[in-house]
Amino acid sequence: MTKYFAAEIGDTAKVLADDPIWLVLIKVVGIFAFLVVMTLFMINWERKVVARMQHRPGPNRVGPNGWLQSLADGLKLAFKEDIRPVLADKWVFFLAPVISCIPAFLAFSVIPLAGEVNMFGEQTALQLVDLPVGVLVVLACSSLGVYGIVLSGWASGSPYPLLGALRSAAQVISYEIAMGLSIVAVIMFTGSMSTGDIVGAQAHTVLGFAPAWFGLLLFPSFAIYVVSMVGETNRAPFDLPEAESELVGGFHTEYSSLKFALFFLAEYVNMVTVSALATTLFLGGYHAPWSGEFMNTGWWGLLWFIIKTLAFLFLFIWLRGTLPRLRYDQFMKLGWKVLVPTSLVWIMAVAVIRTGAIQQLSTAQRLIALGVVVGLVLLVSFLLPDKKVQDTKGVPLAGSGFPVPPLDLAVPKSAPKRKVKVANLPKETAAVTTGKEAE
Amino acid sequence: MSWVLIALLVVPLVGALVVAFLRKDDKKAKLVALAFSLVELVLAVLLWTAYDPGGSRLQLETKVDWIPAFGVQLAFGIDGIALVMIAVIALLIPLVIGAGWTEKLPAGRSQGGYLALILVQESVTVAVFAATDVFLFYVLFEVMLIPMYFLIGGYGGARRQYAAVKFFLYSFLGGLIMLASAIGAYAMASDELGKGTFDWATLVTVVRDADPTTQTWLFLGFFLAFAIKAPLVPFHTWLPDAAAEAPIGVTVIVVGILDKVGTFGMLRYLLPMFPEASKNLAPYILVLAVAGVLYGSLLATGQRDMKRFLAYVSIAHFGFIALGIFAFTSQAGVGSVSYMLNHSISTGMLILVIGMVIARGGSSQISDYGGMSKVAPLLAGMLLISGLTTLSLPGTNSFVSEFLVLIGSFPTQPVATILATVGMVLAALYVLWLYQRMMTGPLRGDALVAAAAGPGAVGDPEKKTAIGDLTKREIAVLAPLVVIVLALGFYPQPVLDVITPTVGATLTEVGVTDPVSVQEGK
Amino acid sequence: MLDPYLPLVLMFALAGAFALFSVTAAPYIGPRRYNKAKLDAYECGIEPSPQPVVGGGRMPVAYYLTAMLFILFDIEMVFLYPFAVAADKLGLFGLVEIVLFVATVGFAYIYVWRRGGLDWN
Amino acid sequence: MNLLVAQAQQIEAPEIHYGAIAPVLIVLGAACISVLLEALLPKHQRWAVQLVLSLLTLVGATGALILYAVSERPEQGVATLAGTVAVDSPSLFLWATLLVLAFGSVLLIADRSVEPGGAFVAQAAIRPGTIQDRAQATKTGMQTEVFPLTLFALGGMMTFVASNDLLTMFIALEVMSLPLYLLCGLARRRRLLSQEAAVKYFLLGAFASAFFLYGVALLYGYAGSVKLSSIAAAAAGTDRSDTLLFAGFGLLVVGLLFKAAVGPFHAWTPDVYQGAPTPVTAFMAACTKVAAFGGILRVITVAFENTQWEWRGVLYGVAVVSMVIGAVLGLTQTDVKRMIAYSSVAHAGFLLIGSIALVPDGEGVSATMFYLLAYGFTTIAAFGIVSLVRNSDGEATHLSQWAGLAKRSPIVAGVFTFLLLALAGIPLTSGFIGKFVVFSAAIEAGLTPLVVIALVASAVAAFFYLRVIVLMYFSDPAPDGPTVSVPGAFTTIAITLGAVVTLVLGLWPTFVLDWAGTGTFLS
Amino acid sequence: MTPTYYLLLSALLFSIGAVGVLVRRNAIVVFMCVELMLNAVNLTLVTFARINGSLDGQVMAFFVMVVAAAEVVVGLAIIMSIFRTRRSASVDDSSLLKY
Repeated sequence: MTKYFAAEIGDTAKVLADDPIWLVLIKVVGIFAFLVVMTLFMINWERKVVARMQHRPGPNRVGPNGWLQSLADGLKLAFKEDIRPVLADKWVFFLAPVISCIPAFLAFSVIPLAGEVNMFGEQTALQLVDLPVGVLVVLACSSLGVYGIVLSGWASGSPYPLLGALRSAAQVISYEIAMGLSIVAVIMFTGSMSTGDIVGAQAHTVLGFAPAWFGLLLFPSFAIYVVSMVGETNRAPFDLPEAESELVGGFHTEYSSLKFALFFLAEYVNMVTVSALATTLFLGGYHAPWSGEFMNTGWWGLLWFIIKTLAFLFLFIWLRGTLPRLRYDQFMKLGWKVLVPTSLVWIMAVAVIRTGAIQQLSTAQRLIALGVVVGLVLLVSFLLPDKKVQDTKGVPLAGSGFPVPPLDLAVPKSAPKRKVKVANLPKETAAVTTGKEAE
Repeated sequence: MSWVLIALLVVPLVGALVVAFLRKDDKKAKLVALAFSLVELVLAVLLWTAYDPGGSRLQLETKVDWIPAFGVQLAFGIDGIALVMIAVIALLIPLVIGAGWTEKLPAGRSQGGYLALILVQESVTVAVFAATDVFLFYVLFEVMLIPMYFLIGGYGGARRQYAAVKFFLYSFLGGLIMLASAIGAYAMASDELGKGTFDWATLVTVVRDADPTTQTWLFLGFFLAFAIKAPLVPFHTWLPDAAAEAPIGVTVIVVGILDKVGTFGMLRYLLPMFPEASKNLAPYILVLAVAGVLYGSLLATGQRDMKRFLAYVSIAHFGFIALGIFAFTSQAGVGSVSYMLNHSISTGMLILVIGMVIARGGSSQISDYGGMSKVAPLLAGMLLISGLTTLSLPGTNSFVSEFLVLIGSFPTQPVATILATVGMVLAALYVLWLYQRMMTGPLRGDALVAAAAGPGAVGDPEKKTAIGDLTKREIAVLAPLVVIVLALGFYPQPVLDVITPTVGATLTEVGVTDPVSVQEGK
Repeated sequence: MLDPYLPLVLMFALAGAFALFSVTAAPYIGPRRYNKAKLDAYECGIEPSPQPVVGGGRMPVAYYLTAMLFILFDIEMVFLYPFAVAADKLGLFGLVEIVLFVATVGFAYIYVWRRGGLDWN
Repeated sequence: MNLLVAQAQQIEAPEIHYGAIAPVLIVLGAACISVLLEALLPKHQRWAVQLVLSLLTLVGATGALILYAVSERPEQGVATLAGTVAVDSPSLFLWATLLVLAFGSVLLIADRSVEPGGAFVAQAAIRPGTIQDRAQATKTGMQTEVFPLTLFALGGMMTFVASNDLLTMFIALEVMSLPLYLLCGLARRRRLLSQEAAVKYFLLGAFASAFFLYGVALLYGYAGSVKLSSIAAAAAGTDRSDTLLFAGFGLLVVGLLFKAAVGPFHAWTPDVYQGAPTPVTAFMAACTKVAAFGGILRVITVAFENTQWEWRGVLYGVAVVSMVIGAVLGLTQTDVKRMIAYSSVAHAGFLLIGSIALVPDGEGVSATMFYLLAYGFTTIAAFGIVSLVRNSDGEATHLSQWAGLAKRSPIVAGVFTFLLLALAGIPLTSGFIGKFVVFSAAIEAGLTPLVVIALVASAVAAFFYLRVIVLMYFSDPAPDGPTVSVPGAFTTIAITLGAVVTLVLGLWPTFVLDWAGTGTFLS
Repeated sequence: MTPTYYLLLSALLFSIGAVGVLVRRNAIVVFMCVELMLNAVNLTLVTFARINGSLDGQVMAFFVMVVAAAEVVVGLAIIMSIFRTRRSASVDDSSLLKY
């Protein structure tokens, strides 16, 4: 292992490499605590900010100025009845909250909270690990989190959770594409996927005053990331999986007590994580907005980091307070037809520009390369007007026969599955046997 | 003069093409087919005159490259044996066409198709005898099956499908095994000469010196094909079915001509190419040959169906031929070859006559006939003549051959010869018994009784008019055969002159010297 | 020198222990007053529509379509990341390759778009 | 990842011989364009445009191939794309074969005269048996995606036969298989059967590619590289564990044999041949076989020639099993498509004989390639004929329905008879020459007993071909038997092409034989 | 940790997948078993990459992932189509095609 990575190990990773085990343990517990506290804080903050936006006081009873409200809610949840529906799949129902919770915490491990600090006499960085594939860890964890959602809906044995889980899964994976693509440009500039290296690459300033944050340099990527991070975390205005008005509670309809609390926790931890990742990737991480030593070393980094992260978290709240929920088709359209193609074109453009800059290409070569990209853009923009071609000759694909709740609320006497069998099978058998007889 | 040989191949094909377009008009088709077959006969006569008995081993050769990658040529040429066989084909085909003039084909079949297939068969069969390239020989050997397959399967009797497939598969399998041997020989040649070839003359020189084991295996490959074709006894079961189900004209071709490819192959390929193996394995083959003679004769005696009877008679005769070939004396060899010719003529005649009988009585069961000489004396006479030549009565053509085989084989294979002689006795038995049952005694069979009772006696006018003595057409068909039977019976020399040098050359290639010096031709 | 992945394992263990503890403890901490209505699937109070034993049977095809699209684009990303890391060193060759690659995926994307694979109704 | 960066510094742009790989590039490029067209054209124009594009592509690729072959081709062939693709004489021969066979297949696929609207369903997404399905049965549209799918499959096949390392081979294998899986499920008639065939083909195909891949992995472990030449070089040294080598070889070969429908790995063949739309069956039977055996030949010759004494016995046995299964089970079939499927299993056995006949001067290779070419044309024409015999339910494939066909349609029966004779290996057909060259190569390689078994197997196999001929000619037609459609121009061309090539190669095989024998694999 | 263990593990996984394909009847489960086999191969490839000290194996694993994904897409499409028709994904129910 040593030999393997020694040559390429990043600065932060080098610092972290000689952490003693007790320090690692402290960091693990610290990060865990940080995330839980952030969750409790976020819930309260969210309620207060939204209340302020709606000209009402918000929670103000429990604790000083109502700031312990979420802790009280959490404790209350623990003493609520734990229900498992009879139709649920026992073990999957049981494990789904766990599956959803673990990756949420895990993803945060690679986020750099601050640069080099001295903890209890050990020189270390305020970051749990700095892996060469750090960004991938975050993406992987967010993908794994989807399993918790899908399995919870599937295992509940109930229609609303199932639909909620499907929507949620579809949503998360759709926006994960956009999110993943938006990161590519950053990696291209850094030449590394280590979060430490990425933050390091944003440490200087450009043009004398502006911080070299990728959020400015690669603004389209940044914008796409921000949009998709909201979609990825199922937050308003993209909170379709939990849309109370449509799906009751979405995938966690059947969950109660601490299991429900775990989903809640996972959601807020995920919010914190994506915000922190946004900070890391696009806003220079723990660096102050200026270069130099002043307020820019050691524990100061933590301050900048938290400020930036909170800014993103505020954005989440702000969005929730101001924007109405999208329709599902609008939402998917935004993801697949706007974010993904824009990302692809942008990445290609970045690749061309960067390669041009590095290779010192001749003008002709640059023009050709640019031409290719422009051609691609044109192709996409010309060929893709979302003109719905009405296939008049086609056959309508309706009447799927899937188990959706009946419109007239009449409860069918027998199971739809059996009914279908009785109604359709003879016909099919007939079709089959005629085929058979013909042979 | 080598164009004659090529013309012999091409003319029937052209004829077949023309006839195939005359499917609508049966009459015209028959006339055209007959015309082409007569042209073929004329060409065969020309070929005979062009052949020089004292000349080289292969004559009138034509060679064109076909697949140079494998040294395969379109190579044709004849020796005495091939000449005789080609001649007999050319002779029999017009007779077959003539004999089948009024034959009824199965519903929905036209004379045009039938005759076209017969002409194709004629061309391919001539080519098989004329091929001097082993690959080409194999190709034709297999291609020969296709028209015959359709002739049996399309125009035959009730179980024609079974018979056709059985015939095809037997021969095809044999051919494939032969192909393996041929490839083996080819591989040997390409080792020896640096470049592979299938040229017969070249292969002979290469393969004859192969080590005994290889030679034995290669020999067995070829032998199996020929043994199936000729039919030797354990491989014969396709023949009775094919003969019984095929229409009469086709039976003539199968029994009279196709089978000869087997014995021809033994002489042309087995002996010169694998002399050592031939000699080593000869005792076993002789066992098969004698078994064939006895088995064929016995079963012929017991047959109730005339066509199956013919098949078993042929099996017996092929036993004789094989005996002559593997006795390794020039007398026996010459006898065998002339037997091949005479068997074609005499059995061909017998089949044609029986065909005429069946055409009248509508049945091929012997028991359906009796006392026929009263109604059709001429027909009865013809049956007697053809029967007598089949049993090799002195004075008929077969006698010369059979006699030569027996006296030629005796010095080397006395036991086999004596056993085979039993076959002669049985032949007399079954032929005469057949004649007796059908032609003499009281009238039997509805049709015959009706015919004897005079016109209008029985309700079925069609059958009644059919019964009668030979028509002029039938006489015209049989007359040449009678002439040939008698002519060759008394003066076989022209044929023997042609055969003897080739047989001698073959035996020289085997490296056998005669125990008794009977070099008639030289 | 610790294995760089060890902290991750520790984090996993902590989070896992916490989550497992929560789900295991939940039934014991809270009250247990079950009745049939509580244990039925929740459908806003009406009697639940019968469901297959586990998992709600089949899902609308559109979701499968989305899943397939996701897989394809995810795989595209799998290739874009190594390229991005090595983009500077790969130079022009890498650029041409990646443009071709994206173009190929783009064709499929256009196809799916035009065929309504991205529409949600 | 960082290690990748380290290695990336050594990466240099590989040299690409565009001339050499132009045919593949044309086919794959056209496939992409075809997808675009599918996206952008209105429905009523698609069929015509796609067809023209596909045919132009095939012609263009063939043109590029000829141009390269006659002008700049080096004697030994070139390895291009960083040595992953070898363009040598066998590659060129197999490419040409694939292109021409694909031409015939595309014509069959495009045909809309025999079945109104073509053999493909208008919208595969509609469930069989529903109202919509009944409605679409009367429509004449077809799923024009079959054209790009065919082109992709063809591109995969072409890459497969030329791939010089196992990873490329694996990718090519999938590129050629995945479209085929889909194509199998698109039949217009008997859609359940067709879908079932697709599922079976897919599951077993994926299973087999997993085996192939595991073999690749083990060989990678053995040789440290998946280049065929490296494996050969590694096998030449003796210090490594042979377990990996032979386990890898075995698994690899299982995957390949599956694709080639050989011997005990043929389980999918009859089902898929029967269930798939007939034009696709033709395409599969002809082109997949060419591709799979092209791959087998290259792998065996380039990577495993040195170790042939270790594995030869196994493949020997496989060939025997394949021939026996094909010949014997073929006897019991009552469906003409299944029958041809079993015949293809038997033929796969014959081809395997040629593949393992490693004669020093490469005759086994050229013989097998010739056989592939001959077999491909015959099969395409045969399936073309099968698609013509129809009743109201679609194709009448049950043998009893073929009774007396010669009376209804003597020409169709005649051509089919000829093709069956070619499959049986009767002289004057290409099938015979193919068998001949393969068997001579095998005998020279010392496989005489195998050849004898093969000959017996071909005799047995001949029986079931004959049975069809017997049925067509000598049986009385069933009263409500099928009719023989008058084929449109496309099917006619395809059948004629197949039949004429079968005849011409039976009479004058020299040109193709010479061409097949011009060179050996680049190693 | 000896790489051999990884090889053994991957062989085991591969075998489990192979047996699963042979004994399971649900098309989707069979399909998942195939995916398991592919992933076992990936493990083998990566292990050998480690043993051989070259990156080829890892790159190959990438390609295998791509192929597996493509297979998933195609396979799901096919299985879905028959699944919707027959309301069952059992391979045994697909029995129109028999000897």
